[in-house]
Amino acid sequence: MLEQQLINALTLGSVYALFALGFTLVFGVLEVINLSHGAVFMVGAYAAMTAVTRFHAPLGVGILAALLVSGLLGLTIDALILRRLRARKAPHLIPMIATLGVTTMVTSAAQGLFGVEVQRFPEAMLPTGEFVFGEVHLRTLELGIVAVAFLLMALLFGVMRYTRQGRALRAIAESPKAAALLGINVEGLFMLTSFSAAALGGVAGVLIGLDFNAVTPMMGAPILHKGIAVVILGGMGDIRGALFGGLFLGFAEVLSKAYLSSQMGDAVAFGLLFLILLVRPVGLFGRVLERKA
Amino acid sequence: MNRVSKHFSLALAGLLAVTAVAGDLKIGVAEALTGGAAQYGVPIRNGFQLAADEINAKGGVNGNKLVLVIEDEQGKKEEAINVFKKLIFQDKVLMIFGPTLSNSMFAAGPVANAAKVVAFGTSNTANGITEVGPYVFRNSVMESDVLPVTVSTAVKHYKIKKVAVIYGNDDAFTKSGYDVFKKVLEDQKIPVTTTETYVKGDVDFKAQLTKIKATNPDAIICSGLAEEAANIIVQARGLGLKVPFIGGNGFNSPKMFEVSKTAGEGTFVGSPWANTNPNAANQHFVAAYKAKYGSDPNQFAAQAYDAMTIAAAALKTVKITGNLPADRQALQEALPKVSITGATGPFKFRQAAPKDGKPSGYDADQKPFIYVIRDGKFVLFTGK
Amino acid sequence: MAAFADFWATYSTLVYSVGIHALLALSLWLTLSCGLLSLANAAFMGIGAYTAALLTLNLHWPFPAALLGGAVAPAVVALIIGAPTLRLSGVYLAMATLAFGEVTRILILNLQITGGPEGLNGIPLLTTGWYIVVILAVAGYGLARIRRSRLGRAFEAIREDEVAARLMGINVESHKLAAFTLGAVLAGVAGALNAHFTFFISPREYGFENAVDILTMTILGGTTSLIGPVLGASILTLLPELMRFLHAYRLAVNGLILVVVVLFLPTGLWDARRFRQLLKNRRARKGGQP
Amino acid sequence: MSLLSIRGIGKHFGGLQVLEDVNIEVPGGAIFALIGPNGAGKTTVFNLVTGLIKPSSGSIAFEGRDLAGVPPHQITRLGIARTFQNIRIFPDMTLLENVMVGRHHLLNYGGLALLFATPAFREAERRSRERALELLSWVKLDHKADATADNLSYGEQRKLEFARALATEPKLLLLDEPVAGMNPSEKAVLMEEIRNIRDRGYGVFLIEHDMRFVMNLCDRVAVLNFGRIIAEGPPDEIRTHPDVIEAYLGRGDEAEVS
Repeated sequence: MLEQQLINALTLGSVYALFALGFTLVFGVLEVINLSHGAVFMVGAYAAMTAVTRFHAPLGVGILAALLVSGLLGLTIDALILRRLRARKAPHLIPMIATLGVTTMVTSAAQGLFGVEVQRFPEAMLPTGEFVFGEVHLRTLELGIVAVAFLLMALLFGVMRYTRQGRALRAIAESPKAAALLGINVEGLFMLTSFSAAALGGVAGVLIGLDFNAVTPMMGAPILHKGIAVVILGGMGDIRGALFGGLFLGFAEVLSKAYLSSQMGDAVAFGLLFLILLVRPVGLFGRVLERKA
Repeated sequence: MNRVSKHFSLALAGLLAVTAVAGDLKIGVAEALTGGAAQYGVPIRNGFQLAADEINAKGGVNGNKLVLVIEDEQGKKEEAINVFKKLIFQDKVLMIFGPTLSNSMFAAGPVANAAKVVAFGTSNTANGITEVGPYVFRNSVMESDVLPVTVSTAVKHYKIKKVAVIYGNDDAFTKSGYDVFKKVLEDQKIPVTTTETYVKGDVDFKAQLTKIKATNPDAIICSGLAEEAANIIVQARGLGLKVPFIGGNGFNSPKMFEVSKTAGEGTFVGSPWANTNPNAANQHFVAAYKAKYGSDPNQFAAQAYDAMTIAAAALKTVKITGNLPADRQALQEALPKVSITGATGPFKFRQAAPKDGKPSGYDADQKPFIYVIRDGKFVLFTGK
Repeated sequence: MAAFADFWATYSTLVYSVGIHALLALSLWLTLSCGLLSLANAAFMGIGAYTAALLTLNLHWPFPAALLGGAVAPAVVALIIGAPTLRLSGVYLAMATLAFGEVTRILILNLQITGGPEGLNGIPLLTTGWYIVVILAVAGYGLARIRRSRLGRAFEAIREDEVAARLMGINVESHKLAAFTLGAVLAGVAGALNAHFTFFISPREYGFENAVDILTMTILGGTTSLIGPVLGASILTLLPELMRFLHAYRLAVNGLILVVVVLFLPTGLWDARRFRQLLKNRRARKGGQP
Repeated sequence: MSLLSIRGIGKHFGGLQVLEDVNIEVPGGAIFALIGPNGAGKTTVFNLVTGLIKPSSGSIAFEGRDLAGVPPHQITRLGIARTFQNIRIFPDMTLLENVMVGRHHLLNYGGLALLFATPAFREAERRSRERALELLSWVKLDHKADATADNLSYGEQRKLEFARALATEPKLLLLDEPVAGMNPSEKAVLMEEIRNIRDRGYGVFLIEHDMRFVMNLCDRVAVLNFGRIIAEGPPDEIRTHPDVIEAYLGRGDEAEVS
């Protein structure tokens, strides 16, 4: 049983990490707790769904559609709302509330457009393969999610570390003002970040929608809560942290369900979050800044 | 009065005449049409609408048309109370259908009961709903009527020695289903290997199922809604867990097959309704619903459809006087006498046992059937 | 008079809800006035609601005593969790209180005495308009008094500069704990009142969404005075009722209004300072004319 | 006995040694200055005295009382007040409120008195307001008492911070670069005010870069360089102290010393 549970934890953790990636990227660069990330995630799933069911596109095109549609949504949110709030240096709380308003709007619009019932991808599109090692079962789709999560993480990490844009982004994360003085196009990179983070969220939406084959207007809410926990655990704005935090939460949740009680799954997740914050106020992998008074 | 305002009032009178002819029977419908519970509320509303349209097309009730006043209660208790009050005091309806969730009925039911207006739930299965008072009715079948026979039938058929249980523990509907299962298993002395839970919005059940698999049960009892149940079954099969499922009321939706396809083969479900139930009223309902809304109905829609038929049957025996309190009272007295055969088969009411000496409302008194899933369909179980 | 009776019969619950939400918004206003961004107030509301409901349901306590219970229980919890939690600042405090709220909700969900997901039903109808009016008035008066005292000045000083406040001789920790706990008391009373006119409570009413709702009301109304939170609560409670004709899209309008206010009225709808400024400008203009 | 004694204080942040074996005796009723190049650790001394950070070694005593483990707000209540190098007023509060915050611990009415606005409460608040206005008029800001502090000019903000610190009724006033950003006439006024404060019996302990200002004003001066005290004495002595000249010459700041 343990082997299977470890596999379960790995897949669940990858799902969390995948979602948390874009979320943490936005926090790291824009310093915004973007509560619309769950809605963006849902929009991605619907974009792919519409592409494959209405326009009979292949799944690959569906994922591309998700990437573009969510990315553009992220860009729009940034251009219409977040940029203005940045311009007037609104405190953290304000963009958080604004993105909450966006979530309500987008979710409600999705309910109006697509209805409230669960929608499914056509059966024929789903990869059905499965690996069986003794008692341990692993579906191709799950393997895909794990692979994609790690791949994207590696890609993002590489971009941040080895490209000019990545270095600029890290500079911005340190200090937007200093970055602007260094001649970095801060606004342009903010837009790039908003687009990429939302696109990542959209892709996560499709993959998770495919894995559990259920797409609903409300699908963003529960994962958003977990996403928040992951990002805090991993340290806000830290890309490796998203992976560690996601896996950590996945393992904590699965193992507590397996060896304690399934009633306690979420209680363990949030209880852990609470305790970790008390011990390490910036999350497990967050940078500790000793501020002088 | 000058001419303009005279014209205006004439026009207003004309408008009123169109919307509310004397003799119209105003029925309130309070269901969750937005928010998370809308996935149940919308099919329910459709069921009411379909039945009312059919009844009106045939000339209404004693020549009076049914007029539905439909309000969204968002699946929130305060909203349910607000909507109930609006329907009772402002729209002056004869009776109210809804609300969608048991929780909301616990909040809004007392309002209707105090105002002496019938609150007729079609999807509230929680224990104690009808203890609110004599004006609270429901035609949703109580799990306690269905599950004992479902479990004993499945146990006999599969020669089950021990079972594992999984249920949604943050939802009144699935939790009360679980409570009944638990009692039935105790009564029938069937050992439980492990009891697992999940919460609304969960999509990954593998941790629980892996644990269940390790305890090696002969069957899995699941109290969940079709959306989650289907994924639970698929994921169980994905983990190589091949034992049959026994489901509660929530399984009873064609949605089961959209995801689970053939994975749910052999699942036992006890219910008064299935889309494949061959009785004429049901086949008509299933076809008409599909024609009107373009999707298959579920049990929620079927019960709403029947509820409207029940109300119409009661109204047929009531002489509408135009005195609202008297008419509402008459309707309350007429409802318990109704006996019809609808999409869910033969139906009549049964008064719930009184609580603390106070009179209770009315539960459904229906004979459940046992269905088994075969070839991706609900098939009436006949012992083979 | 008959028209009023009809109106009251239909909308009394709505009016009650406005009062409850105003109380909740004020509870958060108090916490925010000390610079603490807390998402725990929904959980405190739940603790108050369950405590009071259990006291009237099982022990048949008189309502005022149950209300007191609904105030004391969250205060005790706030004191216990406050000491370690309030060391955190900004979003981290928000997240820790969010986690606390979720744990509380899950605990309520899994306890026997709380009725689990099926909640508590058959709670007697004990809340009357007078209770809400009086408690809201007392709360408003109390907060107004606090604002004009050393306590209120200390809260504001802490919000604006914690270190400077400390060096003004203010015990920052104990003041934060006081603001957090008093906020919990108000939220608990709001919960207790709410439970006794809705007949029913369940864990899902005290989750993340509700915490955010409370926050939204407060911020929308504005935190520069006591009027702001009350105004925000009233608008967000009444708006969905007024928007009924929009059907499926009415929540979308709700969201839109939120975004628009945040974008164009940074200090919320009610900003005493802005009004004073407007008044001054107008007076100056008038005075300038011969 | 000196008012404040700092004995053998050391402080390191991580591996970085900021202060090493610092000994300072600040007398009462005098103006004492701590000078030194940027980054010498002067503000760290203030942070240690006010309890914002804990020393790695050594001890600090105020009026003979050891301050180890005493939280900052208690230290204020014992009679040490401070201003900041980068002004820290409460921008959204009015000037009057800013100063009244300083009187926080001197108002000791209880919760009930507060709720019912008892005569005792009113009297305490009234006295506090009067004293605050008096302090504001002293720094010539009383005409703006009801304006919010964020409307003030830089110099006015410094003066407000000054009044606010005095509102705590300190025995020792710590001033962190009080004349930074001020023009010569403003400096002259402030110098006069600081002397006034001393003459009323307060001790003043200040950090400053402006040598002319320090040499003209102070009774005693200590010089901190690379975390160590290199000289201590009356201004005339310090002006000619070879180590001090070395320290400043080494940094090319000779103009300031002379």
